[in-house]
Amino acid sequence: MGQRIDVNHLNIYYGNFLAVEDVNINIEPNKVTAFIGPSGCGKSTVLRTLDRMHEIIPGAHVKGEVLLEGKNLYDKDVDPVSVRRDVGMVFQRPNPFPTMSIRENVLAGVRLNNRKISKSDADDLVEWALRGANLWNEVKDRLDNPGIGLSGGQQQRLCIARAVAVHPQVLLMDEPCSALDPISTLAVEDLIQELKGDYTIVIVTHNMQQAARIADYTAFFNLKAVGQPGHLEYFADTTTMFNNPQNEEAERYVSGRFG
Amino acid sequence: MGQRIDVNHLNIYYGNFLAVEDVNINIEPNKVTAFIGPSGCGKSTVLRTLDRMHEIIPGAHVKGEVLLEGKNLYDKDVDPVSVRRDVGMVFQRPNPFPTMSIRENVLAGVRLNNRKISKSDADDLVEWALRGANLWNEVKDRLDNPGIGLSGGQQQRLCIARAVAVHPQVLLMDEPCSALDPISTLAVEDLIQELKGDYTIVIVTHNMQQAARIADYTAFFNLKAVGQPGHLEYFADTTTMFNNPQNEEAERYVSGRFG
Amino acid sequence: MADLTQDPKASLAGAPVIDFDKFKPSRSFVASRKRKDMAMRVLISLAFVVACIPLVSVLWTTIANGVKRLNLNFLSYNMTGVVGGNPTPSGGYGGVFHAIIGTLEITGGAMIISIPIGLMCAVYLVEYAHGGKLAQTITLLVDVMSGIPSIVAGLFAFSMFTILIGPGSVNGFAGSVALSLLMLPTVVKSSEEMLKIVPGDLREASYALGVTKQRTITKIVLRTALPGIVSGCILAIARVIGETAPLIMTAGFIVSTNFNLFDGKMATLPVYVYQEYSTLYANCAPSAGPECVATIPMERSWAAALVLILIVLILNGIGRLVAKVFAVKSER
Amino acid sequence: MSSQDKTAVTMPAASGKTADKVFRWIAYACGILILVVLAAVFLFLLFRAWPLIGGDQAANSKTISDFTGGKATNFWAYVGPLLFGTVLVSALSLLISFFASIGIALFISHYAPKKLATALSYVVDLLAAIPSVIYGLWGGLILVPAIYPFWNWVATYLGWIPLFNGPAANPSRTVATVAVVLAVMILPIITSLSRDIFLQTPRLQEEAALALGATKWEMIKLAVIPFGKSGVVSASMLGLGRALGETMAVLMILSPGLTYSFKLLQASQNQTIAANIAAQYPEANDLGVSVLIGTGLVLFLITFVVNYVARRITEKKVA
Amino acid sequence: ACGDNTASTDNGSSNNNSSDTTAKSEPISGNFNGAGASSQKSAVDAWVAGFQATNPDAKIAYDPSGSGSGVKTFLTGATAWAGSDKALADEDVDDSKSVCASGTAFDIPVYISPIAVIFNLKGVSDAGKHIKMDAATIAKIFDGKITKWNDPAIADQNKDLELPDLAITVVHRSDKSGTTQNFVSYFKDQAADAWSYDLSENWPNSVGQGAKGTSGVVSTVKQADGTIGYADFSAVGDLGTVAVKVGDTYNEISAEGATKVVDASEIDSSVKGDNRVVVKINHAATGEGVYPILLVSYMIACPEYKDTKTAEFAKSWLTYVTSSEGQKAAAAAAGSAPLPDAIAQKDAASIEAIKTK
Ligand SMILES: Nc1ncnc2c1ncn2[C@@H]1O[C@H](COP(=O)(O)OP(=O)(O)OP(=O)(O)O)[C@@H](O)[C@H]1O
Ligand SMILES: Nc1ncnc2c1ncn2[C@@H]1O[C@H](COP(=O)(O)OP(=O)(O)OP(=O)(O)O)[C@@H](O)[C@H]1O
Ligand SMILES: [Mg+2]
Ligand SMILES: [Mg+2]
Ligand SMILES: O=P([O-])([O-])[O-]
Repeated sequence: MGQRIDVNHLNIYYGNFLAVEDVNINIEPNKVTAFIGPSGCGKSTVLRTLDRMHEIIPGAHVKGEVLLEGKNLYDKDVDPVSVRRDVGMVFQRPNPFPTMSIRENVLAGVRLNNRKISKSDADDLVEWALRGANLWNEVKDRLDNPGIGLSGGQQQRLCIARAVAVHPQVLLMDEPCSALDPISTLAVEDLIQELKGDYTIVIVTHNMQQAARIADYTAFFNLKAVGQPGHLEYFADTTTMFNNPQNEEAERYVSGRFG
Repeated sequence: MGQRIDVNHLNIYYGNFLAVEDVNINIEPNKVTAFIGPSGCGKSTVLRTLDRMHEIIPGAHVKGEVLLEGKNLYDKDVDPVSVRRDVGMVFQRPNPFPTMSIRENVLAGVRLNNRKISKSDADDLVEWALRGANLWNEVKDRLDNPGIGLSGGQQQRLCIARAVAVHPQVLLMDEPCSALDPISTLAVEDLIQELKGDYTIVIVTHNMQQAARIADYTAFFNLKAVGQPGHLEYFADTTTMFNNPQNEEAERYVSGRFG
Repeated sequence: MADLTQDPKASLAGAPVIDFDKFKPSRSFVASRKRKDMAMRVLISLAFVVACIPLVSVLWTTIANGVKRLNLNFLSYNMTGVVGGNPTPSGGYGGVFHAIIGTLEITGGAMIISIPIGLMCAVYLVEYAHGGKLAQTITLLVDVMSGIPSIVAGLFAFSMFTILIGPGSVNGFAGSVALSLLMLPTVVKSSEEMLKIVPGDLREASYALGVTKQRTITKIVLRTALPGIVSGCILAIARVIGETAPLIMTAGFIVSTNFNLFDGKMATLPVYVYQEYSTLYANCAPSAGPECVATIPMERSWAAALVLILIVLILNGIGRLVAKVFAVKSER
Repeated sequence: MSSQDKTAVTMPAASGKTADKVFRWIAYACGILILVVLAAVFLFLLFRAWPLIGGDQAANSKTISDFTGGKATNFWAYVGPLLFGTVLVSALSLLISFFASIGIALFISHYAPKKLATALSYVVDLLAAIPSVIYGLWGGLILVPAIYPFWNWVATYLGWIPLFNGPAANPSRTVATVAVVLAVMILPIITSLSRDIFLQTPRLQEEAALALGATKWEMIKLAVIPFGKSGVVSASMLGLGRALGETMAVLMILSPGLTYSFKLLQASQNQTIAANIAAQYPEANDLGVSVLIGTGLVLFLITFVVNYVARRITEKKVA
Repeated sequence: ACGDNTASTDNGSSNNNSSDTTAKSEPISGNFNGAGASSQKSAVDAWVAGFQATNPDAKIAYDPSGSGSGVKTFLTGATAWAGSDKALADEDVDDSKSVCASGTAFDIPVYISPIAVIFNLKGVSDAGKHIKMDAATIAKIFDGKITKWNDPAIADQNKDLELPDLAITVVHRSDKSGTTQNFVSYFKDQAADAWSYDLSENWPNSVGQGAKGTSGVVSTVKQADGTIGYADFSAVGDLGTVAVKVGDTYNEISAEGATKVVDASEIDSSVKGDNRVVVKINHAATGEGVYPILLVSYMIACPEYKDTKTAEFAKSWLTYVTSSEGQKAAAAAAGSAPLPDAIAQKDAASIEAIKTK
């Protein structure tokens, strides 16, 4: 089951540069939350703080709290490695491990955690994850082929399968469809709808229609000017956001759209 | 003034692979013609045959005719280099020359062709082209700054200015807005509307809304299956295409869209 | 499209039920992973520290032994009239002026031969050949060529000049030929890499403006790749500037300054270092005063080695500077 | 938009067409030249070594016997131990430097703080350019006496391994010491290239690994190493090539011998082709030079084959 | 040219011939090359300096590339003279016909240097003491037959020394070398029973360690306790040297000792070609201070050159080199032994044969 995330007074820095300012947001479990906003407003940056991927960039750090079911991820005693095990992530461009087969790609995360997996357990897990990622039927006959040989949309679903195979509580997705063609996009959107039964999903998208189609809640980030920190401008359930936003900037952005 | 293009029975190959089959299309002068269609159907490929950019890819060649004001571009005695001077092109990702200033970028087409041009003529040309590309006011004070230092949308307009500065009759644009944020997209779309007074414009876009907004005519390309050649499925004026297409596939594509 | 929009539930229907506890890492395993991570961190840092010892020792030895005799006099005089361990009229003990000239001229010659050829070869590979059979062969052979032992290059240049010019022909240029053979693959490889990373966009942009291929290459591609090409060439020069064996064979050794690359022997710094090392001791007559230094050859040897390192350093500096000046301004 | 076209630009017809052609041909010729050069190296060497094959065999065997003090009388018996020594020394040095290089490269690319990494990169590049004659000086004068106690310890405690059979030669002008010096020499080369490759690991791959909950080392195993493997192999080949052909350092340190011996800690066991050429060349007569060029040809062919095979292997891996 | 240290050294040692006033009718000018034996390098440096003092416009370059290479180069006509640690071979004499305008090349001794048997032994060499040995003992050590420093063969001759029970590490040249040939020819003559190998410039056995060049041998000997090697006297530095048994006494190394041996040696009259002065070193020479291990190094020239300028140079150059002035300069710069008068006269006669008109 998904877990809830509460972000409190989060300031996010790249070195000395304050990239995102004072974010407060409550992300509901088993719902899809979309982050939208103009380029550079910090959507990706915020997303990456939710599984402590932000800090792998040299000099990057945060101030504030991110509570996963009440436990602050940024507490001293929390190991980022285990956070990332609980919070999965899917990236803008599909990134299967190029040297691994489809099967090995799915198992990559699991093998890190537990080296002694029986073959049959592994088989079951691969099937489960690939079915979950809506990819099973397409690849079941060639699990030992390299993952890199798949089409873009298939690769992206493979990456989702790889992420869910570790059985995280939360799934973060940073523009997972922006490199995909419409048909693949549809497949991934369907998948997201389905996955929210099991996971809390946060998705960054440039595409407002996509947000409108798949998200339960939408967060609109904005920035005053280039070089200024971004901030969370408005957060609402998706219907409100797109039909009746109570925020002028959001209204302008949502209606004046042409992306 | 723009020139008309007539494409007759054009088959386009990458090596032995027939990428696009039997295209027949008449592109009206001083109008905007949009190419739409699913990924891989050959929109870009067709576009690039219109200024013989296709053949710079090793092994790529065409069969059939492309008539520019009645003269076949693919006649033996036609020098592709001079064709490209008559037919300008703007690419998906803005690509100003990184080693050049804004001014030099605009003049690149002239300078690189080793043509002598006096300083005052050059100044005039730069101003004219940048005004034409709707960029003059934003950059007039920093013409000697590197072109790469502009924002994405500005860069794309700079590339349009660069293309315009060579005085082409036709302007080809391959998804010129797909890498831009909404605000920059608006600026470029405005520009296109304005430019069609002087040029024949052909634009490839993934975005049907964009086609609907800016094009006079729309060509819908399709492909039967991956690996099959693409073809021109339906060509009509834009209103017909989006409101009342006389082609089933086009209808499905235009209505079932989710880009 | 139809098969892709199939009912997703159907796809999960046959899915096996998974007991995820099975895959949960045991606590000890988590700890052992952490330990392993730490161990590797330590090991890698240790590898670094251990490897640093000899490398630092090499540098330190050269600097410590080299500074003793490194002065202006040493840089501005050659070895003519240097007898035993006695000082010369100028108050020094001989110097490396002639060897610096030789090194610069011979390496310069090698540059003039190999940089245009290497660069054009890279242009051919990247811009014209498009991975054809010939290009593959050339790429492979360039790789293989980078393994040519320097002494073989020396033998080659020596044999070539013997056969073409006649026996006993020793000149700086033969050294240049030997060195250019060693430089060529590095130049080709690095230029090739640099040309490859010039975005295809830029070429297309240029072609689309109606620019010919030749001008596109010279004015856009090469210009954009210039900083990288320069650093690559500097690297190639650094690679050959310290070659000794092929130069002993081809350029020989003299004590006076020879400015003519094409005629007569030429001293070079590495050969000088080696010659002085071979001399080891200078003789001081029993009657000689304290100004006669018996250990002067080794001291000169170290000082010349240091000069060589300094030249490499300066070259690197120049390379960086040039790269910076011509750098593509990419900051937004 | 101002439709008035103020610029008077005349278009020269088909300008640059010949320049285009000429340029193309120059590029082509330079490409071909590489093949010609390699062929020329081979042919010139073969030509000069010809008396070995086509010349007076009695004179040949006398020359060779003169070189070896009567230990060998035909070319193959002469070049055999030399080849063995060459391969032994360079393989050892590669073995020593390989892991250290990877370690340093990883340290610079993934562990060291950015500032330190930049500084280290610069130092490594500088070290890669240090002339081998300096490594020779350092090895012969500093390392040889300094390393003897260590070899002595090895011979005493690990002497039961045939490789380390004692007693360790003192001064230790042995294969083991030379291998260490060559390892130090090629270390910066391999490091520098490997570092460049590791730095190129796609961020996306690294992040994919980390996002799955990998530790840093696991991330390196999952993303960095697979990506860098073929590059590291070719870097090592370059290092091996350098070691195979290294002349001065070996010449100035090794006490040579002409045997097929693995006794790394004993003196006068092996000699390398390159050092042998340099040692014998000054005093060799015409026939002697032919013999030496013959050994050089063998060295050339060996490096050629080693590199060729290695490239083929890495090529396949990449594809 | 640029960077030259113009005047020759005129301070310190004894080679004071810096006589700007020396009345030489016609100073030599031009560029002249020589190449050959590395052993002569230091001496040639001094000779060049001395020669240029009177012929400031003569530019002389010497490449110490090795005797073999020097002779090879000379026979191509690229050099005016060659330096060599051994006399010309018969083929070389034949070959020289094509280089010399007439006649065949000849060699004359110009440089005599004692070869030291050097060693490094704690408590002995660092205390400045010598070890005494006879020819057979040295030969046996270098043949690996005597392996310990306290071997009775050594100890018996050195009752005054505490010799340790330490293995002897022999250090020999690994490259082809005139020094080696001259060194072992001493064994052949004086300890034939203990030395069975053929005379050669390559070290014949695989005892001990080989090192490249004199410098290699010296630095190797320096690096460990218990080493013994041989090297040109000028390169000995502070290492210990063996006092060699001559007759009934043990003589320490000295330049004069080597001169005396040459003085007592015959000229080999059986050699092919004219004007040649080849010394048959008499290792059996006895007398006070005689030191029998030595190297005689030659210069090789043509009796007639294709170019008169070169001929004039060669004549003037060799004359200077073999003059007592020249020999003194070499002694100061390289620690070599001066040519005995008898040899110098023979040299002069040969040099006189060079035709300059
Ligand atoms: N690695 C980095 N180092 C320094 N600054 C960064 C880095 N990555 C992003 N930034 C800065 O942080 C801010 C937010 O960037 P971010 O990528 O989160 O925006 P975004 O909303 O995801 O934009 P996009 O829609 O283009 O992906 C921007 O000002 C950006 O320049
Ligand atoms: N350089 C190339 N070499 C070989 N085949 C190519 C090349 N470029 C494109 N193709 C093939 O030609 C067909 C048409 O591609 P094209 O890029 O024109 O499609 P498109 O409609 O522009 O797609 P997109 O919307 O993704 O840009 C595709 O099957 C593609 O795989
Ligand atoms: Mg982003
Ligand atoms: Mg396209
Ligand atoms: O002068 P050498 O022949 O002993 O090198």
